[in-house]
Amino acid sequence: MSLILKTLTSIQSFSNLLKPGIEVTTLAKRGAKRLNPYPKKRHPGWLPRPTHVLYKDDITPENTKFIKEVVETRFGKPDVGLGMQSKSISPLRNEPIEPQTEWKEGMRRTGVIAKKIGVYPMWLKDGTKVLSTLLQVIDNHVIRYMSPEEYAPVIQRNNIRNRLGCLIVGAESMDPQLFTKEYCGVFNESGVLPKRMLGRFLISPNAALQPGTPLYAAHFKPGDYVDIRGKTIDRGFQGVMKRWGFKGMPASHGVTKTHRRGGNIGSGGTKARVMPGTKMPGHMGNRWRVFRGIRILRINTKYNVIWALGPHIPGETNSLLYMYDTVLPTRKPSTAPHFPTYLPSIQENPVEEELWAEDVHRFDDPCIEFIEETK
Amino acid sequence: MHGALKMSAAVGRVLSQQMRQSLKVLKSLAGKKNRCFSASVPIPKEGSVSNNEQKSVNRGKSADPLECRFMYPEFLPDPKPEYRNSLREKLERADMMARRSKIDIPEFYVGSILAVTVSDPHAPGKSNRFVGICIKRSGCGLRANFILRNVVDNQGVEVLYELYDPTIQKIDCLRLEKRLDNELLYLRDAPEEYSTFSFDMEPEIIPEGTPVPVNDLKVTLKPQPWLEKWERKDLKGVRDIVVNQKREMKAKAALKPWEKYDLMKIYRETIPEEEQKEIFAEVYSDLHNLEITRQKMKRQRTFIRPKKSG
Amino acid sequence: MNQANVTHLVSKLKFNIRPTPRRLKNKDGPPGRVLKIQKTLTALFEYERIELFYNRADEVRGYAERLISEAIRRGPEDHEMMDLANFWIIRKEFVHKLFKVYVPRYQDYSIAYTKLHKAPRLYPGIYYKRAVLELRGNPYPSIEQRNAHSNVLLHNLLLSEARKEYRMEKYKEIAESMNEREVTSQ
Amino acid sequence: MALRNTMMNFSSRAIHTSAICNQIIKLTRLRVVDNSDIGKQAMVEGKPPKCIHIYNKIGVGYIGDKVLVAIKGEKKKGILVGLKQNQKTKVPKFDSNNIVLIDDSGTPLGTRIHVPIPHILRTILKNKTHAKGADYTKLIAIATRFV
Repeated sequence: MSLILKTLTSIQSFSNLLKPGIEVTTLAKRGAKRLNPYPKKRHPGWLPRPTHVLYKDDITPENTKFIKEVVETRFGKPDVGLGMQSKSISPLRNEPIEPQTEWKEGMRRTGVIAKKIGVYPMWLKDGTKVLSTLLQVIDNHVIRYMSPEEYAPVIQRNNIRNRLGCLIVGAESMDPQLFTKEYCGVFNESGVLPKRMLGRFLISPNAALQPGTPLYAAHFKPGDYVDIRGKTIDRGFQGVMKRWGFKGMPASHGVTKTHRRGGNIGSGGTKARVMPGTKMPGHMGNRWRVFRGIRILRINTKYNVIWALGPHIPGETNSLLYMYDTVLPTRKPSTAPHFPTYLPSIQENPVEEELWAEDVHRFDDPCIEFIEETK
Repeated sequence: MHGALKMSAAVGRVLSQQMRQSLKVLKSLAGKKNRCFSASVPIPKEGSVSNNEQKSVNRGKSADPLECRFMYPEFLPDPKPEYRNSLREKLERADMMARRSKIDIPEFYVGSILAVTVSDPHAPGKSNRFVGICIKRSGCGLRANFILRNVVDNQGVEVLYELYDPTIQKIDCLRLEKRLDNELLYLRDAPEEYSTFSFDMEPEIIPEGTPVPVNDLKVTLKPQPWLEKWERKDLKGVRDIVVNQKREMKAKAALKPWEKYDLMKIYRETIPEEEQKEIFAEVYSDLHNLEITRQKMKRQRTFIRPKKSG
Repeated sequence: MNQANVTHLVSKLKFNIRPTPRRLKNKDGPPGRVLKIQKTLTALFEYERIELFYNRADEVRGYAERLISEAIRRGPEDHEMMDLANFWIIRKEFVHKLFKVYVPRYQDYSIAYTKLHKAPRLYPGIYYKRAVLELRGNPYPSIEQRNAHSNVLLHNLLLSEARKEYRMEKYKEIAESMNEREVTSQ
Repeated sequence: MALRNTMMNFSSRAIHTSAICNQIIKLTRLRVVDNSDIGKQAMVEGKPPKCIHIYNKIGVGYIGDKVLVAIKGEKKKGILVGLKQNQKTKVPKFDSNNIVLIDDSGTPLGTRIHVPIPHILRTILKNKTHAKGADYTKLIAIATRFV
């Protein structure tokens, strides 16, 4: 018996040798079985806590004025609020790097952080009405770049060696007094004001950018497809009808007290338990969701606004979202995008103020007319 | 009578103020004949109209940009704070002005009679014209829309149009007037003659600078059943609504007399004066220029016409 | 809602309001809510500073501000305004106070007419948040006590020293640049 | 007024006062708008046809859909040519639910339609017509007016 076992193990080890390269140990995927997994509350190890408890400092008015003056001389005047990029040039910022390589298919470039500012209709050239969501690329700067060797995420995908670097992008400049000293230290390298929101984008090392580089809406082109990741609207504890779209039960015909309930959740017998993933009442919304393959209809380069097709981008109005090139294989761009990003200093011709996709009707175009078919 | 109306409109510009007055009377007489109401319907007298005029806004340009809110209510954003964003509102207004520079969207109110020409891929000539009374105006920004109602071949027809839809080729205001209510949805339950308008109606011209006339016509509803509980709506344009005792009691129970005093409810429904000033200061000059060009065009049109007929 | 109401024209309130009204739970429903607000509003106009539960204070604050701003806009001659004041203020004498005292007081205000302070919760007691609602410019001593010796606090001392240093450096820079200019011009 | 109220009370007992369902489902009363004999008679007698089946998979009739109606004890097919329910923009909405009676091959029973027909019906009926099946476009030919 033991002999058989020994031979078996030797065969196994032999077959292991035949396997190509890397040893794969499978880790249980957390939350994979859940339909609606809880949001991960893991704080990145390298990122200090941003906010502290605000208490009354009793700072004299002269000193408050002095602090404001110092911040302004160092970072420039605060934004007007209409999404203009702050014109301040940080003393630490280096010259933007020239693109070292041409774009090739399969290369990944950075994304941007955008603010959802509303929804309104647009018309296509064939007369159909579509709803578009307005996304404002709000004061985006590159904060830090981590090379593939340096970048070690908390959850590693199996044991495959990481080939992608990580670029940290920040959005919406804030008053440094609102943050902790440690958090403000994160922005020393890039020399920009502390940002309200930071985002992590995995990029190919060729697409790396110098810290302090601003990102604009012209990073994308109209007609491109993007993925948008945002936190959905928090709807609180909801029943099955609202949360999962159940039908409910009749209003009358002898039904009592079970008009909006889910009904049966499983049978007894051999498996007398509730099956995992059963749709039941619970907390709805406030989850990170990715919406893939959204088309860009129009871009305004003055106010850095992107019009994306569809009204159903996750999140409330005035919430921040991540936008990056789509991962859907059929919707990837065939022509070169702005690589590694749109840099006005490098670009020969500055882009126009309004960029439109081909099939979108511009508001200052003449009325749409249909031509009669001639047989 | 049509000829007289045309002539009076054409010559009216050049004539003296006195002559104008007399012509106005003549025109109002002509207008009465044109109306499609049956003889039993009382037509508002000249005096009653002028009483109401004092409240209404002066036509064309007004000294105060704030008065624009009656003429262009769609420029005010949705007051719901969850949906508001100053940049989006600004961009939306810019798009609205871009569209307005391409198509002449006239001043109109609920109760005005409009003719809308749209490019329609289904129609044989690829364009379609509909005439009707505006019974509702809603939506803000680029979503602004209005409903036209007419009775064609004894069949009530209603069409919903979007104001900024690029397939709309032309919007004509055939008769500019206001009614007593903000919504005329009760015309669905009124006799047909109140919403019957001829498709080849001539546009009526109101002299510049006069306020928009308010038509204080009161309709009588058809007997029940109705589409809505009209007795609860506090309608000014409907003559004595009579319902049975039970419905009367229920209507009384559903009354909310405190709502007109609810200051915060009103505040949450409106855009404050300061914000309105900002909004209209941005678009006022453009709107004003468009208004002037439209009036010029109108004048040219009216001068050309007699030559054609002659 | 979708379209703004154009029949009314209102002044902007100088503080952030809640997007939705509170129901102010009571057995009479919406009329009961109105009665609650009427009572509190009258008390506020009488005493100028009241202590109550936070929810009710925050709700009444909007009504008080709106009533004063309407009174400033329309004046006592307006019938609708008088009707409005009589509806919200239960006791007649405070209608007079509104037009004779508050309207002149708040005529030129560019800030909110009222102030809402969070107050400590009573212990032991009901677990509701409490607040103090007051009309600005009232005769009572201020609730917020300023630290009279704030300039001798350590961080303020350090900051003022840094400020002086910063100013000195600036002056030096200016002086140097002036000197350079003189040198170049000579 | 009191007398009128009592009269109203008395009369309102006989008629139903609930809002009319705007959707076309089974047992919805429809209005025949062509001049076919059976349709005219039914409308004159005050016995409008009842919808007893809708030839689509939802069971709710929309503009241009074929329905089966019970009219004067007979089963006839009809096309919905105008609806009461709210329509998309630029598509007219009518004050009554109108049908035109047709036979199995799509030929209308009448020779004239005496109410306006929406333009969009041209496209809808064209798309529904198959080379070998029923030809619905004949209906367009007998219409007198379009909106």
